[in-house]
Amino acid sequence: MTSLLLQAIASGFLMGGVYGLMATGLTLIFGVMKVVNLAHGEMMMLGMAISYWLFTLAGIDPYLSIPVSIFLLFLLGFFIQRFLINPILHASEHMQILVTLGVSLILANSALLLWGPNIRSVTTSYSLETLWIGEIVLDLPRVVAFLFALFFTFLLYLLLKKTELGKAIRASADNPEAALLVGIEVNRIYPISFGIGAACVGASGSLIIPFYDLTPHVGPPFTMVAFTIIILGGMGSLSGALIGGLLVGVAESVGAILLSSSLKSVASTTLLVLVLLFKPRGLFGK
Amino acid sequence: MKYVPVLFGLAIFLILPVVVDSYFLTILISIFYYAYLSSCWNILGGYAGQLSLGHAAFFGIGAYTSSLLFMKWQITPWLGMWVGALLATVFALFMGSLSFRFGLRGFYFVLITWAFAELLRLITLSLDVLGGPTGIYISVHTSPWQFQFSGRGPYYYIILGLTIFILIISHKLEASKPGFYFKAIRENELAAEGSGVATARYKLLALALSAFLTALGGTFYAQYLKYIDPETTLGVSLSIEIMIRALVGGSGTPFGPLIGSFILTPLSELSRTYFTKGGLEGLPLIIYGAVLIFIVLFLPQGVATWMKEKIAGYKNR
Amino acid sequence: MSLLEVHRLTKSFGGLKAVADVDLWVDKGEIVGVIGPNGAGKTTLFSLISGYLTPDEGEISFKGLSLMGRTPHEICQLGLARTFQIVQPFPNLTTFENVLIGAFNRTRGVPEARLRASEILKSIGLFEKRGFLAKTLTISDRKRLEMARALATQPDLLLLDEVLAGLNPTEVEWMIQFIRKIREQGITILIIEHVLKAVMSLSDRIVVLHHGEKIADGSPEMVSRDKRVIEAYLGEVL
Amino acid sequence: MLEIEGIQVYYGDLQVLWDISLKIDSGEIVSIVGANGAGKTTLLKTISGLLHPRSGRLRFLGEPIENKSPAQIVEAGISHIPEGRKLFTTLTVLENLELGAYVPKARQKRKETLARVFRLFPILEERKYQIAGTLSGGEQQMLAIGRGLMALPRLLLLDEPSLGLAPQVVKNMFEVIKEVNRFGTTILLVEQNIFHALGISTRGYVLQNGRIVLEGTGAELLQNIHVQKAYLGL
Repeated sequence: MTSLLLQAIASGFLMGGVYGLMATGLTLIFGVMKVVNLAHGEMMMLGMAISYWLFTLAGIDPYLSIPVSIFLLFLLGFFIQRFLINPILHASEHMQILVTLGVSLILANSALLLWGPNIRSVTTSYSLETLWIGEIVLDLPRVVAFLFALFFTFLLYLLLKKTELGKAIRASADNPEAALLVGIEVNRIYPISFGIGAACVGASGSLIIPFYDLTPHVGPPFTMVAFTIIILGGMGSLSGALIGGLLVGVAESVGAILLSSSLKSVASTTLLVLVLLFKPRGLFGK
Repeated sequence: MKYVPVLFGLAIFLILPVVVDSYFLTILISIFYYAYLSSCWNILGGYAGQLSLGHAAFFGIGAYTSSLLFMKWQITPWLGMWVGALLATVFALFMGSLSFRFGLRGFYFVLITWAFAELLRLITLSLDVLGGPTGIYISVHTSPWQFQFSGRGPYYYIILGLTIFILIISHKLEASKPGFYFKAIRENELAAEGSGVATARYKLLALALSAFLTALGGTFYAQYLKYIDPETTLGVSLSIEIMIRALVGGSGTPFGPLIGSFILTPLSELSRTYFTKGGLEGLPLIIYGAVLIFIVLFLPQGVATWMKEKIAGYKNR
Repeated sequence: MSLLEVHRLTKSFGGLKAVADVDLWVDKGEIVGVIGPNGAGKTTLFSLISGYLTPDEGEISFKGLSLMGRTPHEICQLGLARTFQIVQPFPNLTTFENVLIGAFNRTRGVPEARLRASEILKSIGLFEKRGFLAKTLTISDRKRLEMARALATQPDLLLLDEVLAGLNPTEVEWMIQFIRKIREQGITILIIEHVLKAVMSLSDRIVVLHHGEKIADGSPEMVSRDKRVIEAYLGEVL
Repeated sequence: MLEIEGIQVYYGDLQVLWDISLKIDSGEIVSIVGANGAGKTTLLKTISGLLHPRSGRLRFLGEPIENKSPAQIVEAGISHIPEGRKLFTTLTVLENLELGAYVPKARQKRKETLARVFRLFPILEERKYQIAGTLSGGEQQMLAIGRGLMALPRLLLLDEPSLGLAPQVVKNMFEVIKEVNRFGTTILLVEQNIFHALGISTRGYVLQNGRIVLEGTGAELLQNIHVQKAYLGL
C-alpha cells in the first residue's frame, strides 16, 4: 500500500507540473485583466490536437511541435482578446463569462465537426519507456512533460521578471491607471497577455499528448482543474498556480487510488467545491 | 383588450396539434419544453441575477427520482414528480446556503453550480442502483395514470400547460415584492441590502423556486422519452441549453425564454436532423457558441427587449 | 438615552486606524454634521453604523438596541437608512421601481408600497421621471433618487453621505431646504458633507474627524473657531 | 510652458470643470488649491490625458495635447504623480523606478536618471529590492515622485503629495519638492495643505466647484481671506 501510495504521489506530482503550467496561463489572464477564461480547457485540447495532427500527418515528434502550439495558441488568444473580450472588458462579469463560454462551445464542437468523436492517441517510440526510482516506476513521457513544464514556467517567469514587456504586463496587472501614467499602452498589453496565457496552455497540451487521449470533449475537466488550482493558489498569483498545480496533481492521483477508479473525477470536482467554499481567496490569501 | 392577442395566440397553439404532422409536433413540444425549463432558470438567473451553470442538477434529480420510484415501486410519476421537485429543492437549498453563506457570487457562483451538477453526474455514472452510464429505460404501460400516453398530443398539451403556468408565475412575480427584491439583488446587491432586502434569504428563495419547477420538467422529459441517462439529464450541455434560451430571448423578462426558445429550438432541431445525418455533428453547438457571443456583444439585453425598443421606436415615429 | 449611541468605535484596515476610539451620539430630532478632511474616516464610520463593516472594538446602539452583529437589512428594518457617497441605484429599473423597493421595507403589501413610493417621488420632485431607467438620470437626479429610496424605507434616523457633492448652487439650496423639511417630519439626520458652508448652516451640531479620531464636537460656531479643526483642514499654520 | 484655454471637462454627463484657463511658465511651482470635490484631480487627469476635455485647448511647449494619449503625453515631457501614489505595490522599488522610464526617450537614459533619483532619495537606493507596498507612507511618496522623475519630465504634476503623511514627513516632502524644482523641473502642485503649498509656490489658483475663482502669487493668496472662506465655507 505504501509503495502504491508513493507511486501515486510521484505520478500525480509529475502531472501537477503540467497542471501548473496550464493554470499559470489562466492566472496570468485573470491577473492582468480580471477575465475568467472558461475556454481554457478547450485551448488545452487545441494544443493536444495540434501536436497530434502534426505527428499523425507529418510524423513530427510531439516535443518538436511545441513551438507550433505555442505560436498558434498565442495568435488565437491574442485575437480572442482583441475582438471578443476587449469590447466588454469593463462590462459586467456575466458578459465575459458568457463570451468565453461561447468560445469554448465553438472550439470543442469545431473539433468534433472536423475530426469526429473518436478517441485519438499518439504512440511514439518512447511512449512506453519507464524510469525506475527505487520502488517507484515513472513513465518517461510524464517525466519529460514535467521537466518541460517546469522549464516553460521558468521561461515565463524570466519573461515577466526580466524583460520590458514582462514588467509592463506586471505593471498593468498591478495598477492599470498607474501603468497608463508611466506611458504603458495598457490596451496593447491585454491581447499580448491573453496570447501568452493561451500559449502556456497550448504548450501544456502538446506536453501531455504522448500519454493522454485526445477527444473533442477533453476540455471541461481541464478547465475545472485549472480553476481549482488558481483559486487554491490565489487568483492572479503565478507562484500560487505552480504550487496549486502540484497539490492538485497529487490530490487527484491519490484520490484516484483511495476511491474506486470510476470515481476519479469525483475527487477533483469535490476538491473544486471544497476550495470554493473554504478557500475562495486561496491557501495564502486572507 | 390587451389580453386579446394573448388569447388569440393561445387558441392557435391549442388547435395546432390537430392540423400539423408528427414531426412538426415534436418540434413544438421541444420548443415549449425548453421554453419551460429556460423560464425556470430565468427566475434565478434572469430576475435574481445569479447565473447558474448547473440547472441540469435539478432537472436530473426530478427525472431520476420519478423514474426510480416508478420502476422500483411502481409509484406513478404524477406523484413522483413532486417528490423529485422536493428533493431538488432540498439539494438547491443545501448548495445555495453553502455558497451564499460563504459569500460566493458572480463567477464563483457559476463555478460552484457547475461543480455540484458535475458531481451529481459523476456519482450517477458510477452507481449501479441509478443505472450507471447506461441510464434507465422506463417500461411502457401506456396509461394516463402512469403519465404515459399514446401519441404525442397529450404530451404537447401537458408541456403547453406547464409553459403557460410558468409564464403566469413570471408575470405575477414581476409585480410582487419578491420579484422586485430579486431584481434589486440582481441590479445592486449592496444597495438592496441597504434598502432592507434580506438578500441571502431572497437568493435562496429564487434558487429553491427555480429548482423546484425545473425538476418537474425533468419528470416530463423522462416520461416523454422513456429513457434517461447521466449525460443528457445531468450534463453541462443541458445546463447551457437551458440558460442560452433565456439569454438570447432576454433574461429577466417574462417572455424572453419563450422567444429565445422559438428562435433556438427549431434551429437546433433542424440542424440536428440534417447536419448530424450529413456527418456534421457539432455544428448546432458551434452555432450556439456564435449566437451566445453575438448576443453578448451586440444585443446584451436579449431579443425581447430589443424588439420592445424597436416597436416603441416605431410607434413614436 | 440618545437615538443613536456610538461608544469607543474602532476599525483598522491593515494596521491603519480608519476610525479610532470614536464616541458619538445623536438625539431624536437633531441634524448632526460629520466633517473632516479626505481620509478622515467619515464614510467608514457610516459603514460601521449601518452594518456594512464590523467594528474591531466598540459598541453601537440604536433606539436602545445593540446593532452589533446585525446585517444591513436588519438595521434598515429597525429604521436606520443610509445613502451612499457614490450613488448606488438599481440601474436597469425605473425611478419608480427603485423607490418602490425601498418602500417595501416597512409596509405590508404592494398597493401601500406603491402609494408611498409615489408620495416620496412627488415630494422630492422626481415624479415626472418615474418611468425613466435609473441609469439614464442625471447626477443630480440620481442623488435625489438615492435619497428618495432611503426615505421610502421609513427611517427614524437617516445617514446622508455627501448628498450635496456634484450639485450646482441652486440644487444645493433646494436640497438643504428638503433636508430641513424631512427633519420637520420627525426624521433625525446624521450627515457627512464636504460643502462646509451648507453643513454649517444646516446642522445643530458638528462632529469633526481627523485621521479617524474625533477632534471636535459642538455647535457650528464653536467648531469653526477651533484651532485643531482649522489645522486639520488647512495644514499647520506657518 | 503649459497653456490651458477654456476647457470644459465631464465625467459622463456630469460637468466637473467649467471654462478653466491657466498658464504655467518654465521653472515655476504653481499650486492649485481648493476644497475636496473642487475638481483639482480632474484637472490633472485632463492634462495627463486620462480624460479629454469636451471643448477648449491644452498646449504644452506650443504643441496641442488635448487629444493625445497618456503615453504620448509622458513622451512629450509631462509626468503625473497621482493622488494616493498609485505605486505598483507588488513590484520592487527598483522595478517601479525602471517602469517610470518606460517611454523610449526616457528609457535610453535610464541608468543616469536612476543615479540622479537615488542621489535625491538615498532611502530608495537602500530599499531598491524591497516590495513597494511594504514601504512606509513617506517612502512611498518619495518613490512615487522618483518614478515620476524617471520619465525625465519638463513638467511634474503632483496630486496631494502630503495626503496621509505625519506632520514632520510633510515638511520634508515640501523640501523635496523645492529641491526637484531647483534641479529644473517645473511643478504643478495640487494640495489641500494650503499653507505649505502656497508657501513654496510662485503662483497659485483657487478652484471652487470646478471654476477658478482666484489667482495670484503664493504670498498674495495666503493673505487673502477668501482662500479661507473657500475652504471652511464661513
